[in-house]
Amino acid sequence: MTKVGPGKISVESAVRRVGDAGSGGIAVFLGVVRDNDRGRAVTAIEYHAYPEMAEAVLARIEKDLRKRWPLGGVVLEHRTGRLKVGEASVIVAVSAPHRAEAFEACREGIERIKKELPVWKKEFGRGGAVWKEENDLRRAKAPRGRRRRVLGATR
Amino acid sequence: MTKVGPGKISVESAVRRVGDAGSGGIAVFLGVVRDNDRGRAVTAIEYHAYPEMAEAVLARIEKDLRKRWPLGGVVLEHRTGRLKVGEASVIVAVSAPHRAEAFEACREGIERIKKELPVWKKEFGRGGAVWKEENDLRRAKAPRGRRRRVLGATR
Amino acid sequence: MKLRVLFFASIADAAGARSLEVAVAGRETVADLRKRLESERPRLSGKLGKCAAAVNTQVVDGSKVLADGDEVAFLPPVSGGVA
Amino acid sequence: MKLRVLFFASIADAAGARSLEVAVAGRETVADLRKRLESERPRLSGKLGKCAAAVNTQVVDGSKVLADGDEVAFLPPVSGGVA
Repeated sequence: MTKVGPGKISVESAVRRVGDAGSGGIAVFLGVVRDNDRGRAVTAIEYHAYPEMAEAVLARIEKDLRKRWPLGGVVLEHRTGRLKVGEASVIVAVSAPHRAEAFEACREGIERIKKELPVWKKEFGRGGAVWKEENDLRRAKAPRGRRRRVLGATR
Repeated sequence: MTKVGPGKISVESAVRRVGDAGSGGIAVFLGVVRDNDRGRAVTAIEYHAYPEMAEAVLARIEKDLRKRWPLGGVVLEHRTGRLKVGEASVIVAVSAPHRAEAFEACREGIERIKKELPVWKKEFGRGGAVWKEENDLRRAKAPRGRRRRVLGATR
Repeated sequence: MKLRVLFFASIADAAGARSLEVAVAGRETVADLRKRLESERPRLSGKLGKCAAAVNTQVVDGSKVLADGDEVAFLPPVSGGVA
Repeated sequence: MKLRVLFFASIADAAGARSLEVAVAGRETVADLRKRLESERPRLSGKLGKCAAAVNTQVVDGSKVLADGDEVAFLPPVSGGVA
């Protein structure tokens, strides 16, 4: 289950939705707005998305995680709009039969979101607002193409 | 914050309690009762603890995690009593400035609980109830002793 | 033929717009469009080269040939998720 | 001198009790107590050797000498947490 939008993130709801009778472990990661960015005071962050593409990217990440690990449920959500310190901007929740699988899939989920999701943040702090632009999407795409060629030219 | 007892585990409450203005990431692991154990149907699990010792062990684990990672908040809880399929038996929640630290500390927390916490489970399923006895506490103790000697004889 | 062009974050600020309708006369690639937009809008000059481009939500490279009705997004480096 | 002895899980079932008050005449180690309890309670025979022992919630080895008022717990392999 994936979502990109202004609604508040609920960890309770995410955990309920990934729950699955065959799963013994649930791993959750929440990204929350910090009061500083490498020492610079931060009072709020505004997240802007390209929503249609972001939904497609989250759906692809969910599909890839499910291919690699035997997951019960998957929740990937990114919030948009202006968030205060302490509010959650992103959640990755997965359930799996055993804890190792749950941890690995959860970690991979957040790493891929960070590299691939078309979402941008504007940090508000002393001295005004700055756009943080960090991960070039052209780099995120390259490894997948390369891997595919190695595995076989037919697909 | 640590707890061993019959109260229901609330992930919402755990996340709120580990929240910290300087932390950008919260990692949570929940252990939940599965409907099977290596293929054998399970309908419920009863968790029995040695409560005074379990509290002391959780407090020591929290202390060790805080020594190793720059954590904001830590919640370690294990539930006791009879749980149905889908109910959470254990939660580890930590907040940290960055995601890598949060994931590593959370993983270490659940591994140590599994090896060191004086809690026993009785599985109910087809063919009655069986105690699952898995990790010898004498093995859990040895590596700490050895490590201490290597680091210096004064402590 | 017509395209819809989308800008985000600092690029939307520089362009003064989040989206544009753009008419294309002949065969045009993403790289051609990038060049044309930069020359038409001096404040974008040098900036679109730092952006990935997506056509209809798929990241593409500069050689991609555009078709009528395409949605072309210029995507500066992303910063979603977490610290 | 007196000890409080605790049993858990399958060991409590075998002992038929979760706790006992035990009187000790002279110097006794954890290993001595283990042996004595096994010989007094045939259903525990061979079982306490599979248990770790804790004195006042600290895991100890068999050579630990017991003191008046100690709480001695016999702990079968644990199984908390998760699958």
